[in-house]
Amino acid sequence: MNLLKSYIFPRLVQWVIVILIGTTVTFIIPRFSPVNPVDVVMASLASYQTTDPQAMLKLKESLEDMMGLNENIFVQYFKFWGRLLKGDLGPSLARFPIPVIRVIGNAMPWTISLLLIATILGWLLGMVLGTFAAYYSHKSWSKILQVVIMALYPVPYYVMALILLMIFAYIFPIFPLFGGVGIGLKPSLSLNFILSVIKHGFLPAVSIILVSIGWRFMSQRALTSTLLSSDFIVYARIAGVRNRKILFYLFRNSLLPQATDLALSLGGIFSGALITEVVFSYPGLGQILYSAILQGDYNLVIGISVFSIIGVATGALIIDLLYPFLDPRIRYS
Amino acid sequence: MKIIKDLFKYDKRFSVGFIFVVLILFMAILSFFPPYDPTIPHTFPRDLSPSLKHILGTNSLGQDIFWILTIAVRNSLIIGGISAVISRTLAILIGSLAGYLGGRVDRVISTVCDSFVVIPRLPLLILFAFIFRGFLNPLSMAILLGFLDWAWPSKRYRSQILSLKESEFTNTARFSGAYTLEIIAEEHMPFLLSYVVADSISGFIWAIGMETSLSVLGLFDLSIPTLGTTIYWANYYKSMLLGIWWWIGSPVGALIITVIGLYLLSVGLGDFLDPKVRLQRLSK
Amino acid sequence: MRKIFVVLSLLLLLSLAAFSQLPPGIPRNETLILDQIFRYSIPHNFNVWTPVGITPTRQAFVFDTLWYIDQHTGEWINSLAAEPPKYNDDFTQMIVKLREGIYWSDGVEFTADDLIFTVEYLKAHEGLVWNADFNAYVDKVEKLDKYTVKFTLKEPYPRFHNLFTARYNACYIMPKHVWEKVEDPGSFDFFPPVSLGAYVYKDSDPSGYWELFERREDWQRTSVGVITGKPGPKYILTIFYGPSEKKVMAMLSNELDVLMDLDLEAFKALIRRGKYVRSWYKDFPWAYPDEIDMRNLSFNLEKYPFNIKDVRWALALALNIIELEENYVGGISRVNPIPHPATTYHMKYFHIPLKPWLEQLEIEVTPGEKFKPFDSNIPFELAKWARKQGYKVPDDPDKVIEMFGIGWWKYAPDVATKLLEKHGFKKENGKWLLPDGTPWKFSIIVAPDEEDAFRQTMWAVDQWKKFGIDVSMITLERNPFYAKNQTGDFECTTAWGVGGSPSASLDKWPYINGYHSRFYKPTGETQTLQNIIRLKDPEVDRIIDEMGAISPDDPKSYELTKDWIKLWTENMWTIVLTSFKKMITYNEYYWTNYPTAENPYGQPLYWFMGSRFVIPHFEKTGRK
Amino acid sequence: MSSMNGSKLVVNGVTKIFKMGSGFSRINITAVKDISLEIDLAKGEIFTLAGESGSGKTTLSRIILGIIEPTYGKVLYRNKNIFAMKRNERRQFIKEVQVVSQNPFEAFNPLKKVESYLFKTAIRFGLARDKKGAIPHVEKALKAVGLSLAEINDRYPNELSGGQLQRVAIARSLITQPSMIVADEPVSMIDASLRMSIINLIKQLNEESKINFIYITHDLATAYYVSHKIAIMLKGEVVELGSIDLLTEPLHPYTELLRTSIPEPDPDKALEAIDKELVISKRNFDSDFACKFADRCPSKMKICEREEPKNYIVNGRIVKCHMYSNKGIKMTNSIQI
Amino acid sequence: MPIVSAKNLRAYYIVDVYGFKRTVKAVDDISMEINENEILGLAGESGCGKSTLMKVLLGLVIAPLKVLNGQVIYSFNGFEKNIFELSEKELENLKWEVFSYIPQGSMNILNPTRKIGDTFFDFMEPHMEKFDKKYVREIIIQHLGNLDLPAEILESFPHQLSGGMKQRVTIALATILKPRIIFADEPTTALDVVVQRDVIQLLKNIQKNSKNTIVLVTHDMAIHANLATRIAVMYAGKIIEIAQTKDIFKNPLHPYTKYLISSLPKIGDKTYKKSIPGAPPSLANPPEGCRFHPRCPEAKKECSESVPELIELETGHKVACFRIN
Repeated sequence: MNLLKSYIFPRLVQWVIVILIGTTVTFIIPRFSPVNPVDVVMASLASYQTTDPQAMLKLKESLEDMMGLNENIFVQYFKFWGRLLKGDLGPSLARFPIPVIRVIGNAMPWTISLLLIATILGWLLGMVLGTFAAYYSHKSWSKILQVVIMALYPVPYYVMALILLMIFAYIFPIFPLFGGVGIGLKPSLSLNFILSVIKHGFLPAVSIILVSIGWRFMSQRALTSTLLSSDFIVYARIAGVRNRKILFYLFRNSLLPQATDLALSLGGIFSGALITEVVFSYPGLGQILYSAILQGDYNLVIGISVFSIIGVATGALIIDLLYPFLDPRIRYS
Repeated sequence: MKIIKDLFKYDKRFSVGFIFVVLILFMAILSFFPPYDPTIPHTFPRDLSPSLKHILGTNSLGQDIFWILTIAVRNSLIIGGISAVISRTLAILIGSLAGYLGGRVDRVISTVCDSFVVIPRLPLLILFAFIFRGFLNPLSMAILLGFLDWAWPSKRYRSQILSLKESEFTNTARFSGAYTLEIIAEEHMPFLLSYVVADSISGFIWAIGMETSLSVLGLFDLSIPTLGTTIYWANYYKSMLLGIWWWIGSPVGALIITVIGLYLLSVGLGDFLDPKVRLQRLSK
Repeated sequence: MRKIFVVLSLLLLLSLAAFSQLPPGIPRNETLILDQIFRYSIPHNFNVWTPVGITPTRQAFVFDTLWYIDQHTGEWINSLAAEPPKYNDDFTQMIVKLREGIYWSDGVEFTADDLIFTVEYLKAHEGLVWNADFNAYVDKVEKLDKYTVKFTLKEPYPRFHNLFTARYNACYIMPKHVWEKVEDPGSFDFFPPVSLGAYVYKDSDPSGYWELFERREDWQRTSVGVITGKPGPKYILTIFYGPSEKKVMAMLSNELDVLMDLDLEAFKALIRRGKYVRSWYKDFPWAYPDEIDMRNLSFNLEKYPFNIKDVRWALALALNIIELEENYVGGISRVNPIPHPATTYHMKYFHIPLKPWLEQLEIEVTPGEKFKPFDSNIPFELAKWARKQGYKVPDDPDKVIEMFGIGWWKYAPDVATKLLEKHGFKKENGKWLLPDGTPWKFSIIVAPDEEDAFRQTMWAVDQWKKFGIDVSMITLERNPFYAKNQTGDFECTTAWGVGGSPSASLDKWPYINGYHSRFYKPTGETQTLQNIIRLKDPEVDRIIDEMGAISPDDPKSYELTKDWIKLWTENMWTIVLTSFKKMITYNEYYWTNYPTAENPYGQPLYWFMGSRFVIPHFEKTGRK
Repeated sequence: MSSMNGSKLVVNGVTKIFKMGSGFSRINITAVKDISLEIDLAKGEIFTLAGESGSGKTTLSRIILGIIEPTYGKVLYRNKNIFAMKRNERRQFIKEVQVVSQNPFEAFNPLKKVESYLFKTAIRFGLARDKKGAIPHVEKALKAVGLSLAEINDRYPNELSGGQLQRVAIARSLITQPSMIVADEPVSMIDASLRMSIINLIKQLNEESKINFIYITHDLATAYYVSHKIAIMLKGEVVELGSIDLLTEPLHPYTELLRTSIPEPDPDKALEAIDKELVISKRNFDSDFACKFADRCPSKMKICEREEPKNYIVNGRIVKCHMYSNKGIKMTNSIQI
Repeated sequence: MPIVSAKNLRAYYIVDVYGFKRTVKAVDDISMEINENEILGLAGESGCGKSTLMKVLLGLVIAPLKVLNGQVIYSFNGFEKNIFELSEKELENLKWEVFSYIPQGSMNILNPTRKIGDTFFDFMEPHMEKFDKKYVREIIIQHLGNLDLPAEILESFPHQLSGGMKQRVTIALATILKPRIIFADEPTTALDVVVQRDVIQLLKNIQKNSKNTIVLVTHDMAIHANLATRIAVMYAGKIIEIAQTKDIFKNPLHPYTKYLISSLPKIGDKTYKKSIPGAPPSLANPPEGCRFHPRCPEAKKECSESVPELIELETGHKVACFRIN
């Protein structure tokens, strides 16, 4: 009861406030965009060169009307919240009148599954390797590992992804060139489908892991080095506790700060996916977000950002609420 | 100077980082003394592989890659440097404001910080880049990046300052009649220094990385050579597909050298400026 | 931990063994794989009547309209209509006779009712495409019999049939029996579509990366079947592979049969490496040269100093077109001095006939000093350069002109200097100063994904810089680029279509009527159509008005078009640079008999509606 | 009354509740509960706050110093609420009430030379204009603690021993000629051989300059040696308060426990075995009993669980224990000894 | 037969930070013997090298600490070896089974994220041939019972225990394998007096029951008085006096020891306690000769010139002082 009142409830309040501010900011900023979504639609129509100039102007007006872009920004803002609370993010402007929810819903599972898995795997791998590298810092493999990971860390994502593709999809055609699953395969629990999903997701996941591992590795290495001089580790080592146990101690005790970091880096799931999805033609949200920005499709940009904000804030919330399980010191006090 | 010499002598990481950074800085300085305007296309035959005449070869535009790269490195360093200065200044200001004032101010600032941490930055950046497209140059890019990268570090500065605020010597200073500002400047800053240095360099690296991402997406002013736009052009002319590895390889290599150099430098400097280590050196 | 790893890698290996691009039951050698150009943002939406619903590629497979013009041959094709439109004398009525025996894919017969329904439905629903057009022109649409429809127009309009005449697209006909039940056309997705083409939708990626079509059993009951008499590939699969590197990789692995367009480098790499890969020409200059458009540098005529004709001429004469061709587009498109695309078809009617006029054209450099700017030697210079590169170039002057265009403006910086000095510009330390003494600076906006426009702009920037003007390039994504064009927020732009790129017909009116002062909008206001350069000229209005009043088939219309070209050229309203080309590539591993320079039976542009009559000609190679 | 209070430091019903945790997630901890004390500055006394770690003695000292603002209650210094002081009043307060902190190694910024604190104190409180002018003040203060400027000049904290540093710390607090110095465990981090010299220094300063000390410690032996009055604290409360001699004959069972637990440096006087009940609370968490000592009190009564004991005056001390409900005089409000 | 004997031990901290070199002579030529069935107190103020000496005796030599000279010989049951010459495996075997260690600052030596029971398992596992959890658990519970600790704590996390409990657990952890020697480094520092009293009692009982050896390092003479059977007093890296506890307190010979004992305050005693003049020397730069001579009121000329040997005066009472000798 006390935990609920003093810990969970205030966290929930904070969660709400963070989402409120974050969402408001993302509502306002896209409106400074130089691109008017109606003009985008009109421009694409203009390139078809069949419609009469007068007819075009008429169409433009009726589109603006239908999208509600003629209204005062405050009215738009309040309407936005009204709709959001009902779970409606409005229509996509560039794909008018398809609801944003539907656009996001289509792509979301892909992004979430690929990036969540890749991010978490990258995080885990970074942590495990970082812990090992710090614990065995005098070993030569540890030094080589460090150099390799550090050299990979700054490689621009696009370049890394393309190199992977060229090697593993073209020179050695092991992995497919595009897509999230084989052509014609319908979502099911069949082995075939699952294998196809894994196969298609493999290179994108590897590229994300390769890029994200660097930072995690380095921070975990630093964290572990500090932990190594902490009393309880030193004591356990003096007592001859087995290496794997010590490694586990190190891992377990760095979990807390790293988990917080992970929660906040979950935001990258939506935005970090962008280049991956472009290069691998992966069916996720990132590319949709990018084109939405270019098309001035505020509703979609806001929609994805709101999802991202809620996702990250919730991720942070969950991790905060999980703290008691990660850190026994909180659980019982 | 002696410090650098000492560091160089006793810290292998620092010396490697230092050599890398000096190399990069040297390139950046060289950019002011090109033998010809390297941005003019068709000065040389196209797609020459590296040779003594063209250290890094020429690209499909008939430019010497090395001299283009010197400008690119310079601009990227400008972007990273200015952005880091802006973001860390903001972060220190905001973080210390929250830390020192405490109470309600702290709560408000912290919540705002949290909110900004949660907002996805890359889309925001793409959007801004998009809005300010015509006005983008290394300086404005640096400012933009700087203003997007304060939330995280300011949270960290806040917690650092909170713990410093609790330290005994803060009390001593207060009872020696020092005002808060004096305490911050004289007592706390020396302690924050190593952290600020390491953190600024990580901000530097972030900014360079972001610039690269944006440029690779083609959202920066493509006529300004930066590491990112150089990669963009190499990509645009399909250097990988055509096997002109020296074109795509040069900016990527420069990026790796810059980032690793800066990182090692930050680790070395951070350790060196660490109060514990400084104490050792202060002893007689 | 270790066990899990072993199991995982085993699974992975297993999955690799089972790897194949196509679903079971779809044989690769029965399937034509086309480059999908982009990822469909709304995959399951075949409602092409909304402004956001139109998507290229698939339009030729399941939709149909009344008439077509093959853009390569200029051939008129009666598709759903049995014959060309019949107007009354004052162009207030148009009668359409429809083909008999055409059926929708669900077995319902196509009749006059469908056409009438389409027009009336679109007229009634605001926000749909063609709604405004039909409301503007159509008074009444009546059924004369099951296969005949009469349109009564609100005012005389000799080009009303253009709405149903497709090059790229046109008003698609709706199946009445489906659409009459639709209440809200905006949110109806028409999925799966009832097809009027030779194919039906079979499957697609919910994420929009690919779409699979299957040939109709009753393909003979479609306009395509009737006209070509050929079945064509059993399946058509369109795939969006992503960045061009990947498209190249896919085609090199024979996983892609036709690729829409590439940048020069990727194109060259592909042609060089792919054993079965070719383009329109087997050899230099490879690419399809007859895409009907042109590349130009256009000025906002309301901005100083671009409102001065001599300044525009000076800028044109300060450009060296030979360098442009060689260095920036590899010599593979035609140079073009006039505001009309230099396609094989149009060159015959406009460029060649106008060449003597161009050669005689004079501009006044200083009072009394005349200068003939046209240089007809340029194609031969280019041929010389191409031979030096090792390309095969014919010796026949006509063939050289066919390959490189009729010629362009002389590179005459001295004349340009005089023209500028005439207006008080000064050159100091190699830099041009405006008459008020400030340095002359301006910028060109360009979208980098418009490959050749982008590269030409880079070149122009360099050339003008060399000439002493501080020119810079602002790269923009397409959408802000369009936005700037529409509001006139530019000094110089690379927008296409300026000056009017027609269809494969001699009638230019539909493409230039936007320049009429009726539609003029000052800089700052959105100008949705053609006149982004803010042209306002009584002579322009006269030509447009005169053309509009007569039938497009009227020979006078042809003469007026030439007047338009001359007027534009003399005034140098835009600097037209080159014609347009498409680096379309074919892979002949599974399919052959693509339209090529040796066998130019139709347009190769499969993403145009007209490709419906071309694809059935593709033949299996029998390879597995 | 006011004239009497004019020379007093009065702690009036002070309670401090800490909110722990960051952001919005907070836990309340009562560090100090309803404490009232009075120190007559004119007397020149050493007042000991004694208690085990976590008893709230340091928190209380920080409240008295004005570093921590109490949740309830107030602290009056010469009749002025120290938390409602104007800027210059506050400065005057700092000048008169100085501090010597527990760990001399942490009391000085390790990256700064120690003498700078001395000079700056002199300059900032207006005793001197510049460093040169401050030299006599610094010399005088250092002399009082048995050091000279030459010994510490140009030295960083880690170049001095703990004893020297603590002397410097005391010297620094002496520069402003304070009426009171709050010394928080000033010798706990000092080497055995130097400990007594610091204690003796405090004693000497008190006797010679009539400087009041609040001496915070868990070491009852040194407290007995040096101070005049003592308050025994337990979990934020004062359970026994009075003259230092109460240590020889404690009234409160907790004081008794403390006293018997102090090992004597005499191999013949070994400690008696202790009942482990006294050490280890049966509960993991804080006792829910009304009396904070009830969970391990050998003389626990039923009432101790339910009712918080009142303060009783017994033999001139204040004892907070139900055992004295009949023997002592019940206290109502403020303390008068 | 001493169980541990140190001979001419010299262990220095050699620090090199960015070219700044420093040598701290923490253990400077120490020879001593530790007997079975005794509690040996190592007394001295902080920085005198007593903790370092203990670490060296444990074979716990981690850079920057270096043993320059000397041996530490363990001898029991026919085993007689220099700890610095043991293989890693042999050393691992000695740990916890032969000697164990209770470190300073025991508040943080238990893994905060691990249950006490698991920590016990982790510590015991390397020393069990067959690790049967159930069986081991019984051993642990029995052991805890001997130390008056409830079995429930095995399910607790360290932060759930009070400081006193934690210290008891640490002691239990160090004694679980019934080692012959327990090295305890300031086991009572930072504990409240009541808890301290309890820990003293506990250590005493452990020693009494298992007749093993405890080496107790603390600066608090009162604790030595209560616990140790023999005391070695260290000053500036050297042992200056070593004797039975009673002898040290009743008859301290070295001036430093004298000061140390006489300056201790007691409740009920308000007489003036003199403190030792001056400050302890820095081990990086100790004075020549007898290291106490700059503070010694009785120093003679030779004190500043040569180093006094540790000489046995009475049985078991050794002292290093020229004045005595």
